[in-house]
Amino acid sequence: MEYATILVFLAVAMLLGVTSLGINRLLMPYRPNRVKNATYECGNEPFGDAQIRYNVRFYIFALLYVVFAVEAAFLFPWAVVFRSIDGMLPLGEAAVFIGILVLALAYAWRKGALKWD
Amino acid sequence: MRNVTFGNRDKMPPTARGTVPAATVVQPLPSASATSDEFLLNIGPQHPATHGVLRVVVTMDGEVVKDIVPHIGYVHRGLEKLFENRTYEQIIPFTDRTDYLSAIANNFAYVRGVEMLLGLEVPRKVEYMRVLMAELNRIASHLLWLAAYGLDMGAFTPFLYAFRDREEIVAMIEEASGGRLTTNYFRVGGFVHDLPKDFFARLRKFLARFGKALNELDTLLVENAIFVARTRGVGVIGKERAVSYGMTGPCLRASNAAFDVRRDMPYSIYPSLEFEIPVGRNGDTWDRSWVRIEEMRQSLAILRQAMEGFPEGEHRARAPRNIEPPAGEVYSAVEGPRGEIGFYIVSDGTRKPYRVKMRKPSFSNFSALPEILRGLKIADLVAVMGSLDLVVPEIDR
Amino acid sequence: MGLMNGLDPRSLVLRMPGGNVLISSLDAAINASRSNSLWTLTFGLACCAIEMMAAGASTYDWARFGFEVPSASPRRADMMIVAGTVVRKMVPIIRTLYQQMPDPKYVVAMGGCAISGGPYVYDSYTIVRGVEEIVPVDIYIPGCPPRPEALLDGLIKLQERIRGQSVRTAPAGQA
Amino acid sequence: MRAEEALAALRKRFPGVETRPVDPAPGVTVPPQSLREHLVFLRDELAFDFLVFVTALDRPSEGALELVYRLFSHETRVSVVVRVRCPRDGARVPTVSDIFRTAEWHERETAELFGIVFTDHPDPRRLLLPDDLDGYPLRKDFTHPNLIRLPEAR
Repeated sequence: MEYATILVFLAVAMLLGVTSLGINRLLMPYRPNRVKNATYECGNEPFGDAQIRYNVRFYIFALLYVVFAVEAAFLFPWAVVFRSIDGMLPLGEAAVFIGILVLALAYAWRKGALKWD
Repeated sequence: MRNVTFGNRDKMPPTARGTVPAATVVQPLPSASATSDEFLLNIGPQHPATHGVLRVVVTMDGEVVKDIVPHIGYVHRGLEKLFENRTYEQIIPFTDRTDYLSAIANNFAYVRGVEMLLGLEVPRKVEYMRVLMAELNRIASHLLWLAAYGLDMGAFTPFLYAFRDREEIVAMIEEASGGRLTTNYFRVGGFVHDLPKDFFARLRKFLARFGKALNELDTLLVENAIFVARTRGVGVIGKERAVSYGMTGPCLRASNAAFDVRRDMPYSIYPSLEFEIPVGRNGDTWDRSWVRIEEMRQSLAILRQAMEGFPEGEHRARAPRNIEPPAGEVYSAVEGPRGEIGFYIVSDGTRKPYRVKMRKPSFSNFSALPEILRGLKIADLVAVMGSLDLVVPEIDR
Repeated sequence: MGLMNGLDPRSLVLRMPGGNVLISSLDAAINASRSNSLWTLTFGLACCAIEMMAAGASTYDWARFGFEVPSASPRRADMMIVAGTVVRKMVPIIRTLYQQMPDPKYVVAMGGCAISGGPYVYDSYTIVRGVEEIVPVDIYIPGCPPRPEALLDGLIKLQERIRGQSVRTAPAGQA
Repeated sequence: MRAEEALAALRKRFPGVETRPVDPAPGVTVPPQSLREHLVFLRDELAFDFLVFVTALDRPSEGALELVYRLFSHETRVSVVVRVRCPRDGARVPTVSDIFRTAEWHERETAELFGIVFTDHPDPRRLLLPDDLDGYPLRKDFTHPNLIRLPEAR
């Protein structure tokens, strides 16, 4: 198993990234200052702090999204190999997999996690 | 190609003339208390949704707006002080630079006020010309509102179509007055010069084409399903509250109030023209938009009537060379695209007015924003502010 | 002349059997790309802002010259068109916005008010007589308001100035 | 309620109704103390529902500031001008922002441009002027280093 090619591939990738950023760093006029690095506040002095507390419902929605994103991620490889396996087994497995997650969604819905305001 | 460096870019420009003090840093506002999850959101002077430079500090609870504190004055040029040191003719160009979208309506109100002071009668042809220009200006102003409002709501196409039609009107106004935007076309007693020869030919061509184009714009934005979903029932204000806040123009007529200066305080030849006053029923953001579209259709009707009945005659009355009205005061109001534009002129018999107070619609319309927006979501703030059709130098003067 | 519009004439085009070879100086390549994609910070103060919008709309369409994206935040803006009357209450804000723009940055003073205070030079207690007292200005476009063509002409002049720059002495932004 | 009834009721209530040249609207001068009471009467009894504007006139020769409240009735299409005379310095006038909501901003602007104090105003902050500008710009004797007067034409 020649790992060398992967190594070379990795090196070229790294090289590409570093050189492009390096050239950029060399050529661009780089003048940071306090005001330039301050947060943009429509022209005013920034006030208040960024780490404010906000309602938990945003977090819950993000969680639910992650769950279904991961589910979709798992379904991709399954879809790729689906045609090469005959029989109903893969379909059944996927149905169970999706069923569990739909159950989770129903539970979240009942518990009122999706209630917005 | 010579090698160019931009002068003394390194050091800050010398404020040798000393007119600019050290940076008067705006003191930061106290941030909301740490325990509650409210926070202050600053929609500052430089922001696409504010249509100019006004600042709104919003107290937010999550995404719901709890309270709004507007800050204005970022284009306050102190015009009313400036007017006290200008003769009556010198003031005319300043009137159209306070609200550049309805420069003609401002000229109209001011010049009519001075004519009332002088007791000067203007020829009928001048009255017809003024109504023609005022209605053209109203359509151009509403088209620009449509363009900017489309951009605010995320639709880029209405901007291009509205500006295409607006350029035609602006070209006509420019041919007549010499200025695309800040026309300075009116004079006490009439006009600087007569309408160009082919003005009516171009106007007829425009009227023939614009009816269809307006329907196109209407379906493009105001009848658009997403637009209706975002504006129907949003930002409602009742008739009594709107009148109490001094709102005028389309914003007031959207709240089921048929008040229009052309009907309430009739001036010029409007009593002899037939046109309806479009009135919205429930005063929400969609009604404010619908009223403006209908107003444009009414303006087309007025333009046709004014064109048919256009009399012959002088384009300027015999006004005295140096205008020195007798001591007295007058309030002359005109229905601008945004509402009642009024000039309260106090004269003391000299060539310069003793005091000129400009009553501008955006000033009162904008003061109602905190009440309209309390309890709505942050996305509605952009929708409601756009529907008020604000012009900032008119608020700050 | 240069192959591409705006490419520096110093670049050579060699006709080789296998196809053309383009040799250009580093400056020319950078300046061509920089001058043909200037993003403007939407900074409308008063009447000139409407003429700026007209320049951006379908009839005059400054996208033909590369000013495609009017960006609302200074972080992505290359140039700031000060369009309208500058007042003393606005001074700290203009300074902050200018300093928050990444280098290289340019300022265009559009209209009489931004150049010298315009019609409000006399008898106004809040006017700033010219935005050059606050930020270094590159291009002045007179007019009250200047026509969209005048704005486009001014911006094209700015592009020509940018093509004359060099990486060694790129415009130093403000500290 | 028609225009004549409103005008008649107005004359009955205010003996000193006078109209100044050129402006047809009847004018009434009231002392600051009874301003609120008169405005409530005008709004509720005579249907003057629209406060057009609030401004002031600086009369340095008489040492007075003249406040001008212009009202308009959509129902009777009649205008009326309510005037309040107050001393040039230390003028205190009760706010009417709860009677007419538009007065809140108009009063704030008049306060900072003329130097009148509107008592128990809900939000007496500055409205238009920069924070570092002291003095009252619309007074006739206002001077400021940044204010250069237009030279007189010969």
